[in-house]
Amino acid sequence: MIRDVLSPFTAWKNLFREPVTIKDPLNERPGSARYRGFHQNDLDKCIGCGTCETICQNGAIDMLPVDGVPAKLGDSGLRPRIDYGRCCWCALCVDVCMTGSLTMSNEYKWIESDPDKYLYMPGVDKKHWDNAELGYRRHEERHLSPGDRVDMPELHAEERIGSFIEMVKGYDIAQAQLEADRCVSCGLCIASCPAHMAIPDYIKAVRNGDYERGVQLLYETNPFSQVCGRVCTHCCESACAARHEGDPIAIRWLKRHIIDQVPQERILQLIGKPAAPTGKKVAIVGAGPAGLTTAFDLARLGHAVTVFEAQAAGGGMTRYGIPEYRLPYDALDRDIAVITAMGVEIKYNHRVGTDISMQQLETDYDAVVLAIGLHQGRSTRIPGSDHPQVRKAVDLLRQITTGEKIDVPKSMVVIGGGNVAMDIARSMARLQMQQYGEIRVTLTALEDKAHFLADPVEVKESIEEQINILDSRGPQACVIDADGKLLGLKTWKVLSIFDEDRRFAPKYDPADEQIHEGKMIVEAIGQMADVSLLGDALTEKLEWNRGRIQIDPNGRTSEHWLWSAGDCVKGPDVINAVADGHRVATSIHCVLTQQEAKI
Amino acid sequence: MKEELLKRIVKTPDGQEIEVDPLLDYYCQEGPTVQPPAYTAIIEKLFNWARSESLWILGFGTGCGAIEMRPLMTPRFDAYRYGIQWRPTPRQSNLFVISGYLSTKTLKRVIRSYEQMQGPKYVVGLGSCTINGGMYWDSYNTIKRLDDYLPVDVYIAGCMPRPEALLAGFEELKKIIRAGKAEGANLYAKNFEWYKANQKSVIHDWDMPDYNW
Amino acid sequence: MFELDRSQYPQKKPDGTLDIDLSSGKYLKLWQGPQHPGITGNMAIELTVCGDEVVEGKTHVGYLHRGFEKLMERRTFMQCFPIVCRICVPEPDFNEYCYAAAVEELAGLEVPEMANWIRTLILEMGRINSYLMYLGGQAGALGLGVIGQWTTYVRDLMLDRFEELTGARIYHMFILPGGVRDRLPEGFAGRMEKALQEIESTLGDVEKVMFHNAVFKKRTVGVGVIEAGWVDSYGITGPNARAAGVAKDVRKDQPYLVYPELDFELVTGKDSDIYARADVRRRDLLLSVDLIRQILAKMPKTGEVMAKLPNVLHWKIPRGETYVRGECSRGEYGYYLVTDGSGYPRRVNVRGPSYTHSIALFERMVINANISDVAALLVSLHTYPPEIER
Amino acid sequence: MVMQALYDTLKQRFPLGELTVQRDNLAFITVEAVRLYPLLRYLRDHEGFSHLVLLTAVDWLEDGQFQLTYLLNNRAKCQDVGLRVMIPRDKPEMESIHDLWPAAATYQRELREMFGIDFPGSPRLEEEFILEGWHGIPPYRRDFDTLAYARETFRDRPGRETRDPAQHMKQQLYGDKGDV
Repeated sequence: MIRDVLSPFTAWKNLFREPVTIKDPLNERPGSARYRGFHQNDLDKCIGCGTCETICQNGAIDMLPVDGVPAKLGDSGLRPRIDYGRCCWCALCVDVCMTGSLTMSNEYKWIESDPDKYLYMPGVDKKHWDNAELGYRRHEERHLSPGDRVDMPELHAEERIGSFIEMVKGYDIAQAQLEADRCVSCGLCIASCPAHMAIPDYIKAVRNGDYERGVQLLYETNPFSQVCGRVCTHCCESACAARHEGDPIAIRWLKRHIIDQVPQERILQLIGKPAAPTGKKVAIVGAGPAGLTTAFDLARLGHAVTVFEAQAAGGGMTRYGIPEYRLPYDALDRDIAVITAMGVEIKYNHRVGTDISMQQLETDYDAVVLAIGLHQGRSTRIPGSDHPQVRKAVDLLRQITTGEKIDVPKSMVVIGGGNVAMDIARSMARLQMQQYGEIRVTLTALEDKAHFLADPVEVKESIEEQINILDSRGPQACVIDADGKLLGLKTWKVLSIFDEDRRFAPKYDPADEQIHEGKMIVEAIGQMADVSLLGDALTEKLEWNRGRIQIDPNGRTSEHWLWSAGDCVKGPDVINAVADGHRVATSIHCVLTQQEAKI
Repeated sequence: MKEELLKRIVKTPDGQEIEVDPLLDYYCQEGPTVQPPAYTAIIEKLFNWARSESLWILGFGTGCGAIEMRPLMTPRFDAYRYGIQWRPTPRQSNLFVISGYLSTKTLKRVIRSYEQMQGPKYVVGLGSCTINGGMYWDSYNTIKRLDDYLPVDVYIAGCMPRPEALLAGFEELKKIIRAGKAEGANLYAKNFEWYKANQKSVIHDWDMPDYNW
Repeated sequence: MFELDRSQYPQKKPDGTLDIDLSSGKYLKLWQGPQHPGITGNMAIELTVCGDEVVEGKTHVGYLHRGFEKLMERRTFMQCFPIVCRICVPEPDFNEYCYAAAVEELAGLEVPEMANWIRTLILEMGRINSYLMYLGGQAGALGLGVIGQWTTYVRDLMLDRFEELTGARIYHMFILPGGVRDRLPEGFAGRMEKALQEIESTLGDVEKVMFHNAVFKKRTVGVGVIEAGWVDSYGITGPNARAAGVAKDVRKDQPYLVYPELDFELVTGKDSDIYARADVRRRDLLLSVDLIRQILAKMPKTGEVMAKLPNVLHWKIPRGETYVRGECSRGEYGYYLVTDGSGYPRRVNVRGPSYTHSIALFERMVINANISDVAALLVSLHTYPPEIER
Repeated sequence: MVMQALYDTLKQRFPLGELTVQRDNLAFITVEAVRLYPLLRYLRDHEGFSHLVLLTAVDWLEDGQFQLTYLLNNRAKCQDVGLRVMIPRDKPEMESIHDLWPAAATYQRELREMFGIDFPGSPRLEEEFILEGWHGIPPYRRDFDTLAYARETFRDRPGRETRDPAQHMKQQLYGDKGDV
C-alpha cells in the first residue's frame, strides 16, 4: 500500500532527462527512403497508357493531353493528372506503371486555401520534389506488372527444315488465356494497326473464353484473320505498352488463336448475311488481301462484286509470295471461303488486259478497283544479272506455290535482307534438304545485322535453319565462267548505304572482296507492280506519282470510276492492304449511294 | 425525431403543468451575424496576431486523421510551443480540425459543434476526403466537399497527413489569420442560407434548430 | 465501507423491460459523445442515470460509417487492398492481413515464406502501437495524463520503424494479396532493437506510475468485472476474455503465419476487472516485444516476398467463401469473404472485436456503474469505433 | 475429415443440405430456415460451438435470395462451422437468435438496417443503428448503387475530365482520315 503511494513519484526522474522534443519538426523530418509522398512523373518515359488510371480505386487519375507532348505511335500523348482530393497514396499506380515513369517522392507537405488547386499533373506542374532522390519506387521485381510472354510452341529447326509443314503450332486455350491475361487493355496498339482492329476487345474475348465474340470483333475490321493471325507484320506489337519492360503481348498469335477455336461453319453464321442487293456492280482486279477486303465489305453492303484474278487461286501475294510453312494454303482458303460466302464472285484465271480489257470493265461496272499487288521482282542490274540462273524471288516463290518443277541448285546465293529474301532462302533450303539432304544457301544483305529489314524472328529462324547470313555485303557481279556457267556472286564490304541527304548511295570497300559460291543467284531486293494491263490509253490518262498510280486519301484515282488499293499503291504489307481495302470500299459505297440519292 | 425533442407537457416540482417545445424553447432563434473589424487597423492587426498565436483546437476526432493529432499534442512534436492546444468543448475553441471524411451522421454533430464555437473561428480540412471525397468518393454515407457545408480556411493534402504536415498547415493558417483573411465565420454568417440548404440536402432528419448557438 | 444498494431503480415492468419514466424526475439522460473527452474515438453513449448510477446505457455508432463492405463490392481484388486498412485506424494491419489471407485462400495462392515472416513482424509492431495507445487512454480516462505523453512518444518511435519499412506512418498498405511489398531495409533490426529498448524502459515507468498507483488501483480493482459466463454470450475475445481467465488466443489456437515457429506463452489474468485487463495488455505488449526480437532473429535473410499474381487489372477468383481470422490487440479480427467467380468480391464482412465489446457487452456492463467510471470502463474494453460500423 | 464427421453426426439429428469443407477446421453447411434454431442450440449446447463469431448476409440478387451466414466457433477444438440459410428476397424474415446469444441482437439490428431483413422479436430492431435518416433501399443490397447515390446526393468538385488513350489517339492520328 505504501509502495503504491510512493511508486508514482518515480516519474520525477524525468526531470533529469533530455527532452524528446524535435527542435524543428517542420524542416528536420524528411520522409523515409520508401515514403509514399507526392508523385513524380518522367514525361519522356511515360507513354500515356492510362494503366494508372485503371488501377486507381479512388478515381483520382485523369489522362489529359499536354502541350508539347504529341500523340504518336506507342504514346497516346496523354499524361496522368492526379486529384489530391481523391488520392490515398497507396502507390498502386506506381506499381502497375508500364514504364516505371510514375514514382513517388518523400515530400509530404502541401497546404492550400483553395481546394481546386489540388489537381496535380506530376512532371508538368513543376514542384520542388520533382527531382527528389528518395521516395517510393516500383519494386525492381515488378510484383504487379504482367508476367513474361508465353512462348509459342514451334517445330524445332530439325523437325521443320525438311518440309513445308507450318512451323508455328498455335497456342492452346490455357496458353492463350495466360497470354491474354498480360494485356492491360490500354489500347495504344489500335492506332498503330493500319486496320485499327479492336485489339484490347478481342484479347478480352480470349480472356473470357468468348471466342464467338472474338470472331465477330475480328471480322468488324479484318476478313483476313487466318492470314493476319499468322503472317501479319504486327505493327501493334511495336506499340504495345508491355514492350517497354519485356516482350509485347503476342497480339498476332492471339488473333490466330481466336480464329482457330471457332469452326468454319460457325464463323459463317456469326458474320451473318449480306444486306439487301443494291443493284450496283463493282469489278475488282486482283484477288489479294486488298481486293478481297474491298470485295467483302462491298458485298456485305449489298453490292454485286466480281473479282478478276489472273492466277488459279485467290490470296495474291499471301499465297504466291508467302511460303507454306508460314501460311498454310488451307488457312488462306478458309478466309477466302468466308468472303465468297458473302456473295463475292471470283473469276480465276481471268487476266485483265488479256481476257477482258479495262475499258470493258469501265462500261460494265459502276466502279472498278485495281488491286494488282507487286508481282514483278526488281533487278540489281549488276553485271551478269541477266544470266538465266539469276532469278527473281517473287517468280521462284510463285513457282513453288503452283508446284512447277524447279531445278533446285546444290548451292545458291540470295541477295537481299528483307522478309522476301528470308522466305526464298528458307524455301530453297527446304527444297535442298528434301533433294540433297544438305543446305547450302548464302544470304547477302546490304545492311548490317542491327539494321536488317527482315523481322528479327525471321533472321533468327533462318540461322536456325542453317542459312549462311552475311551482313554488309554489296553485290558487285555475278561470276560466270567461260562456258557461261554461273559460279557465284562477288560482293564488296559495305561502308555506308545512304549519303548525307539520306539518299540511297552505297559506298563499298573494294579491298574486302568475297566470292560466294552458288549455282543460282536469287534477287530479293524489292518488287513492283505490273501495270501493263492498264493499256496505253488509260496509262496515259491516269496521273502518276513516282511510278505508282496517284490516288487520293480514299484510294480513288484521277479517273472517277477507278480506285486502287493494296501493295500496288501502298507498298507490300498484308494488314495495310486490308486497311486499304476497307478505305476503298467505304469510298466506293459512299459514291455509289450518293449516285443513288441523286437519281 | 427523438422522443426528447417532441413538444410535450412537463410537470414542474410544484405541480404545475407547462408545455415545452424543446427546439423553440431550448435554443436561441437568432441567426449568426457578420462581425466587422471592431477596431482601427493597427489594433486589429495586434488582435489578429494574438488570435494566430492561440489556436485552440476542438478535441473532436471526426475521422481517421485524428490519430495523428495525438503525437502532435505530446512531447515529440509538442504543438503547444506553437500556441496550439486542444480543448474539450466548443465554447473554448476557435479552430475546428475536420480530420478527414465526414459521414452525414457526424456532419450533423460537426455543424452543431462548429456553430457553438466562439468567433472568430477557423476550420482546417485534413486530407483528401475533405477536398473531393477522397477514397470514399463513391460512398453513400460521406460528404465529398467540406466547403459546401462549412467555410474552410486551409486544406492539408495527404491520406492521412503526418503531424509535420499538420503543423505546416497550422503555420499557414496563422499567416492567413495575421493577414486578416481568415474570415470563415463571417462567410458562414453571410451565406448562412446557402450553407443551411447544402447541409439540409444531405442530412435527412434535421431535428435541431437551424442555428445552434 | 458502506455499500450502496444499486438495484432499487428502476423497477422492471412485467414484460421484463425497465420502467424508466423520464418525466418522473428520477432519471436523467446524459450523452457522452461523440464530441466528448470521455469517449474512445467518434462514438457516443446515451446514459440514463439515477443519481450517479447508470441504469441504462445505449451505444450509438455509425459516425464513422463509410460503407466499406459496399465499396469493396465495386472494387477489384487488388483495388480493395488500399481501402481495407482504413477500417481500423490505430491497428490497420490486421485488415490488410485478413483480407490478403482470405483472397489468397480462395484464389489458391501460396505466399512465400519470407512474406509470412514480414507479415508477422508487422502485425506484432501494430499490436505494440495499439496497446501503447490503449495504455495512454486508460490512464488518461482516470486523470493520469502523463502516461499518454510517454506512450505516445514511444509509439511514435514504432511509427518511425513503420515508416522506413512500409513507407507510411499510419496506413501502411504493405501487406497485399500475394505477399508483402518489400524486404526489410538495411539495418532495420538494429534500429528496431533501439526502439524496443525504449519501449521496455517506458513500460517499466508505466508499471511504477500506473500499475503501482494507489489511485489507479482504487479506481480500477474490482470495477467493471466481466463475468466468465458472459464470454460466450457476448462473443468476447482477446485480452478482455484472457483477463477473465479464458486462455484463448488465435495465435495459439489456430496458428497462422509463422506463429508456430515462435516460442511464447499466453498472457492471462483472473480478476477480470479494469485493472486485470490493463495488466494483461501491458504484459501482452511485452510479449510482442519479445516476439519481434524472435522474429528478427529467426527470419530468413533472403527470399521472395510476393507470389506470382495474375494480371491484377482483371484478376478473377472462383466462387467460394471463407473466413480468416487473426488475433489483434482487441481480440479476434476476421474477414468473411464470398466470391462469385467475377473480378469483384461478392461480399466482405469484417468482424471486428469491438463490435460485440462496445455494444452488447458494454451495454450490459454499464448498468449500475457509477458515472465517473463509465469512461474508464469503456476504454478498458479497448474498442475502436471504425471497426464497429466499417 | 473432422468436419465430415461432425456433419455426419449432425445429419443423424437434423436434415442438412450441402457441406463445403473449406479448411480442416472450417466448413459451411446449408440448412433450411426452419431447422436453424434447433441446430444452433444443439451445436451450442452439445457440440461445444459456444462462440457466435459473426452473423451476416449475402445478397444473391440473381437468385432472388439472401444467404444468412451464422459462423460458430468451438473454442476448445478450435473449429468453425458456418451455417448457410437461404431466405427469399421478397419476404426477408428470419427467426431471431438473440435468446441464444445476446450479442446476436446487434448483428440482427445491423442486418435489418443494411439489408432490410426482419428478425421478429429481436430487441431494438426498429432503432436506427449505423445510419441516420436513411430512406430508400437498404444500402448493402445489391440493387443499391452507391456511386449513383453519391453522385446524386453529394456534389463532386468540378474540373475533372479524362480521355481514353485509344480514342484520343484516334482523334489525333487517324480519326479524320475517313476511317471505317
